[in-house]
Amino acid sequence: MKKFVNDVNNMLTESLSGFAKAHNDLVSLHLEPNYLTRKNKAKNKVVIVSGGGAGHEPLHAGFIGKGMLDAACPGQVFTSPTPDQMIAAAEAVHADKGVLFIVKNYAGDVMNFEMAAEMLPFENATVLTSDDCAVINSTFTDGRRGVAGTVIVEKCVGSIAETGADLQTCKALGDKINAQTASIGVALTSCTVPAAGKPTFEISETEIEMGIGIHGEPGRKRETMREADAMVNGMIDAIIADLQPKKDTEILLLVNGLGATPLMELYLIYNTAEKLLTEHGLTIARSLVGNYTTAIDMTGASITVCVLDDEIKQHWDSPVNTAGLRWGV
Amino acid sequence: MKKFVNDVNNMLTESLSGFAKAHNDLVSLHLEPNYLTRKNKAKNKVVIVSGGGAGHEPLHAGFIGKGMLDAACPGQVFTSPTPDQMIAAAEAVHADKGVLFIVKNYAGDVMNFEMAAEMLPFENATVLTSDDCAVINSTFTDGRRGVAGTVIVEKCVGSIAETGADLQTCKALGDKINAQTASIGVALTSCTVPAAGKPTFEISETEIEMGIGIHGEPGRKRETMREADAMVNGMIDAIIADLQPKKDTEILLLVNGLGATPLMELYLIYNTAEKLLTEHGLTIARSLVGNYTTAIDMTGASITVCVLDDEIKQHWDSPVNTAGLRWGV
Amino acid sequence: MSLQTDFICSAALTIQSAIISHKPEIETLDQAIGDGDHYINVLRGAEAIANMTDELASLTPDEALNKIAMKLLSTVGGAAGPLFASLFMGMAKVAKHNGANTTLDIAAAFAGGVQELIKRGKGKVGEKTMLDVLVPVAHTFIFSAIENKSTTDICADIKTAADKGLESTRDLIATRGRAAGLGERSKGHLDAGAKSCQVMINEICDLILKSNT
Amino acid sequence: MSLQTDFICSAALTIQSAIISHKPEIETLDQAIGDGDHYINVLRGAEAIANMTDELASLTPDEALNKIAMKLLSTVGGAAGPLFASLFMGMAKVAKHNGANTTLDIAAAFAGGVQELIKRGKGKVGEKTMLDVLVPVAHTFIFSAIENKSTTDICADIKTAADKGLESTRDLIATRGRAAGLGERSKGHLDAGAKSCQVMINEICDLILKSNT
Ligand SMILES: Nc1ncnc2c1ncn2[C@@H]1O[C@H](COP(=O)(O)OP(=O)(O)O)[C@@H](O)[C@H]1O
Ligand SMILES: Nc1ncnc2c1ncn2[C@@H]1O[C@H](COP(=O)(O)OP(=O)(O)O)[C@@H](O)[C@H]1O
Ligand SMILES: [Mg+2]
Ligand SMILES: [Mg+2]
Ligand SMILES: [Mg+2]
Ligand SMILES: [Mg+2]
Repeated sequence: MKKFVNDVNNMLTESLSGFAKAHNDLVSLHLEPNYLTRKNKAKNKVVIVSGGGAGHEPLHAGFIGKGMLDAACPGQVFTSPTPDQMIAAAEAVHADKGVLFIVKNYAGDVMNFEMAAEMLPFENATVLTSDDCAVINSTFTDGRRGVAGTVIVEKCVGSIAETGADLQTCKALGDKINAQTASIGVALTSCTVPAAGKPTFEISETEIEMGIGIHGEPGRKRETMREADAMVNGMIDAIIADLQPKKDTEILLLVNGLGATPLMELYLIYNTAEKLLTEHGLTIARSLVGNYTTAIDMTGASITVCVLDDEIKQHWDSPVNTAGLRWGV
Repeated sequence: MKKFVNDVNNMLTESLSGFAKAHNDLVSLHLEPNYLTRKNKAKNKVVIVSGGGAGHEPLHAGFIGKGMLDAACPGQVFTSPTPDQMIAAAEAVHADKGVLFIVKNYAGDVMNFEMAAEMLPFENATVLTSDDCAVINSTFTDGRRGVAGTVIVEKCVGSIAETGADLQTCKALGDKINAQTASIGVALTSCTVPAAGKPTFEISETEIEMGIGIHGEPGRKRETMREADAMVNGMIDAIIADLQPKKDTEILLLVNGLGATPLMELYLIYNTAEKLLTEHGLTIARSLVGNYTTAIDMTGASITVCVLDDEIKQHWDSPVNTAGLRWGV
Repeated sequence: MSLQTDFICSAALTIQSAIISHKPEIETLDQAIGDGDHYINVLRGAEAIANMTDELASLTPDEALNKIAMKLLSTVGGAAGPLFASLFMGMAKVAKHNGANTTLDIAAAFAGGVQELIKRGKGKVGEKTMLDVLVPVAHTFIFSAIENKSTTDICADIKTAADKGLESTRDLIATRGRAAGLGERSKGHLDAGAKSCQVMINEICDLILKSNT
Repeated sequence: MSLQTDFICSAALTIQSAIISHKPEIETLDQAIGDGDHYINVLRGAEAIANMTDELASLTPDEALNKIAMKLLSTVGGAAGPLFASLFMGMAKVAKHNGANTTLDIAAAFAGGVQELIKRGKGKVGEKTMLDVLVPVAHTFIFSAIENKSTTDICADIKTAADKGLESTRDLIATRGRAAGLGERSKGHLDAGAKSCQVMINEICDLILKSNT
C-alpha cells in the first residue's frame, strides 16, 4: 500500500483538519465526536444532515454549504459514523424546523442513524438512498445500496430546504428522487482500506468487477475486461432495465469516478453513455462528470441516471456553494 | 494497462466529445484541427489561449469559460499540440485586442506555440510558465517546467483580460505570477501513457520519485517511501528555498492531485503543508485542493505556493465559470 | 456462576488480545464478502473497553454492561457498532432486572442481549450474520443452565454451538448485511461477524474455565 | 545521386515500417528519460507521410519536401514535430534554390535542413538530442560528397556517423529538451530522438544502396 499517510489511526483526523482549514470559509470542524457544520448556521429551515464512512470524498463533507448540507458526520474509512456524532451534529445545526437525515442504505448506516433518530430531541425524518441497481433480483431484505445518486438527493433536498419547505416536503422530494434514480459501478482495480493495508479483493489484468459497491463489495459479476463501450453498454442496459424510462424523458446523467480514474476516461465514458441513452430516446438535460462518490483509490466508474421533472430540475439548478459542487453563487 | 478505452487512437477524440457534450453550456469543440472555445465568444478583449498535451485534465479545456480561457488546444496524450490548432483556435476567438498564449515551458510546447505565434496574423504575446522548482540547480538552458502553477496564471490572467486590460498588461500579470510561484511534485506510482500501454517508469513499493514531472519525467531524486509528513516537509523546504518569501507574506497554497490520489490524502497533505508554511511565518490567504493538473493515472501530488499581492488576490477571487473552477457566478 | 464486574474487566482485556491474534481471519472474511473493516471496527471497540476498565471497576455489573454498550455505540460504528451495543444494552437491562447471581441469570441476560440485537438488526438465523453464532449460543446457554450442567460442560456446549454456528454460515447465501448484495457469490465464505463472535465467545469460555479451576 | 520525388515516396514508406520495427527501443528510451511518447509521435508523422505519397507523386522534390514539412508540423506535435518540420522546410528551401541534381546538392539541402532545425530548437551538439546524430551526419555527407566518394562509401560514412552520434548521447548529461530536468540522471541512456534519427538515416541509406545496385 502506497499512500500519503502518517499513522493510519490519525489519517481521518488529519484529513478532516486539512479539509476544514482549506475550506474555512464554508465549514467548521468539530472533533470527538467528529462532525462538520456549515460555517453560517442556517435560520428557520429544515437542516439536512448526512454522513457515512470516510473514503468516499467529496461525499459528504464536500457537500456542506448553502444549498446543500448543513452538517456531515464522517465515520472511519468505510465504516458508518456513530449516533453520538449524528446527535451532536444535529444539535449544532438545528434551526427550529426539524432535521432530515440523508442516509445511504447500508445496515450499519441505517442502524446508527436510526439510533440517533430515536435519541434526538427534535422532529426528524430520514431519506434512505438506494440507487444501486447492480444487484438484479433484489429480494434481499436489506435492499439496494446507496451510491452516487446520493449526491443528487443531497443537492435537491438541500435546495428545497433553503426555500423554507417543511420536513415532510423535504423528505418527499428526497424519496421521489431516490425512486427514480439508478446507478451501477464497475471496478478495474480494488480499493485498499488504509487500516487493512492490502487490496480488498484480487482482480487480474483481464478481469473487471461489474456492479461493484463503493466499499469494494463484490458486484453482480466478475467479467472479462473489454473495451469501454462494451462495459458502458452493459451498465446502461442495467439502468434502463431498472428505471424503464418512457421515451423523450429528460434525465440527469452522472458519470462518477471511483477515485483513481482519470477525467479523460470519465469523459470518454460520458461520451458513450450519452450516445446510448439518446438512442434509447432519452434527453440528457443535465450532466455531471467527476469524482463525487469515490471508493478510496479504486480505478473504476459508476453511471447514474436520474429521471427529471420540473421540480427536480429547479432544485438541481438552484445555487449551491460547497467544496465539491458549486454554481449559481 | 486497465483503462476505459476503445481504440487508443480514438481515445482523445472520444474524450473531447464527451467533455464538449457534458459542458455544452460552456464550450464548443472543433475537430481537425482540435480545439475548444468558449461558448459565448468574448468581445473586445485580449483572448487567452492555452494548450498542451492531453492527460493533464482538467488542464486546459476544463478552464475554458468566463474569467479564464477563451480557447484551449489539446495535443495527443503528453504531446504538445500543433501550430495549426493554435492558429485556428486563436482565429476563432480573436476579439480585436490580440491573443495571449499561456504555454507550459517544455521544448515541444514552446516550439509549437512559437511557430503559431510567428504565423498568426494578429498581435500576440506569450506567458511561459515554469513553476516547477524540482530541479535545484537550473543551469539547464531549457529552464524549469511548467506545472500546476499554470492554473493560477490562467485564472488570474483570464480575470484581468475580462477587465479590458491590454495585451502587455495581461502578459505582465502572467509573468509576475509565474515568477513568484513554485511547485514540486512527488510520485508514488508511474503513469501509463495509453499508447505505450505500460508504465513510464518502474518504481517499487518502497520508493518514491521526488520532483516528478507531470509527464512522468524522472524527478530530482529517487527516495525511500516514508510517511506523508516527511515527504511534505521535503517539498515545502524546496519551495521555500526557491521562493524565499518574506515573513508574514500572504500566499496561495495549492495541493494538486496527479490523477489517482484520493481527496482524503490530498487534504491530509494540505493539513501538513499548511502547518509547515505557517511555521515559516507565512499566511495562507487562499487555497485550492484537488485534481487540477494531472499526470493521467499517477498516484502522487504536487504542492504549489504562489506569493500573493493585492492584484493577484483580486484576480484570483474574481468570478470564474469553467468546468474545472467555478466561483462567484 | 455469578457475574462480577472484575470478570467483565478481565474479559475485556482478554477479548482485545484475542481479536488481535485473529486479525488475519477476521479481516480476510470481511474483505471477501464485505468491505474489509470488520476487524478494525471490532478492535476499536475492544480497545476502547479495555482502556476503560478503571472506570468500570467501581460499577455494578449491569452498570458496567450499560457503560460498555454506550462506549461501543460511539466507537465501533458500521453494522457491528449498534449491534454489539444493543447486545450489551439488552444484557444490562435483564441483569439489572433479574440480577446476575446465578448461571441462569447470566444466560437470561445474554439471551436478552441477543434479543435486543435482533430487534435492532431485524435479522434472524440463517441469514449469514453473527446471529448464526449468537442465537444458538444463547439457546445452548439457557438450556445447559436449566439442566444445571457444570460450568465446564456449559462452556464446552457453548463453544461447540459457536463453532457449529460459525461453520453453518459457510454455505449460506447472505440475505442481511453488506454481503446480501452478493447473492450466490456469498456462498463458500464464513461470515466475518459470526467469526468475531465465535472468537470472543471462545475466549470468554476459556476465561471462565480458567477462573473456575 | 539526384533527388527524385519517387525516391522521397519510397523513403516515406520504408521509414514507416522501420519505425514500427524499432518501437521497443525508441519507446523505452523516451520512457527512461523523457515522457514516453516519442515513438508514437514519430510514427504518427511517418504514417501521415506514407499516406500522402499519392499527393506527393506529382510534385517537384522541393515542393514534396515542403508539403512533408507542413504535414509533420500539424501531425507530430511535441518537440519532434516542429524540429522535423523545420528539417524538411530547410531542405525544401535549399533544394528549391540549388536544385537537387547532384550528391552535393542533396548534402547541402540536408545541411540546410539541419540548420533550420537548429534555429528552431536553439540547440547544439553535445546536449543529448537528435542533433548529436544529425549534425555529424550532415558534416559527413557534405565532406564525403566534396571528396566525390562513391554512393556506397558515402552511405557507409553516413551510417557510421549516425551510429557514433547516437552512441555519443549515452554518456552525455542532457541540457536540452525534456531530459534536461534530470541532470546527472540522464546519463547512461541513449537519447530517443537521436535513436529515431539514426534509424531513419540508416533506412534511407539502405534504400539508396538498394536502388543503386
Ligand atoms: N442486520 C444484521 N443483523 C445481524 N448481524 C448483522 C446485520 N447486518 C450485519 N451484520 C453483521 O455485521 C457484520 C459486519 O460488520 P462490520 O464489518 O463491522 O460492518 P459493515 O458491514 O457496516 O462494514 C457482518 O459480518 C454480519 O455478521
Ligand atoms: N531543442 C531541441 N533541439 C534538438 N532536439 C531536441 C530539442 N528538444 C528536444 N529534442 C529532441 O526531441 C526528442 C523528444 O521528442 P518527443 O518525445 O517527440 O517530444 P517531447 O519531448 O515533447 O515529448 C528528444 O529525444 C530530443 O532528441
Ligand atoms: Mg463498513
Ligand atoms: Mg511529449
Ligand atoms: Mg465491514
Ligand atoms: Mg517525449
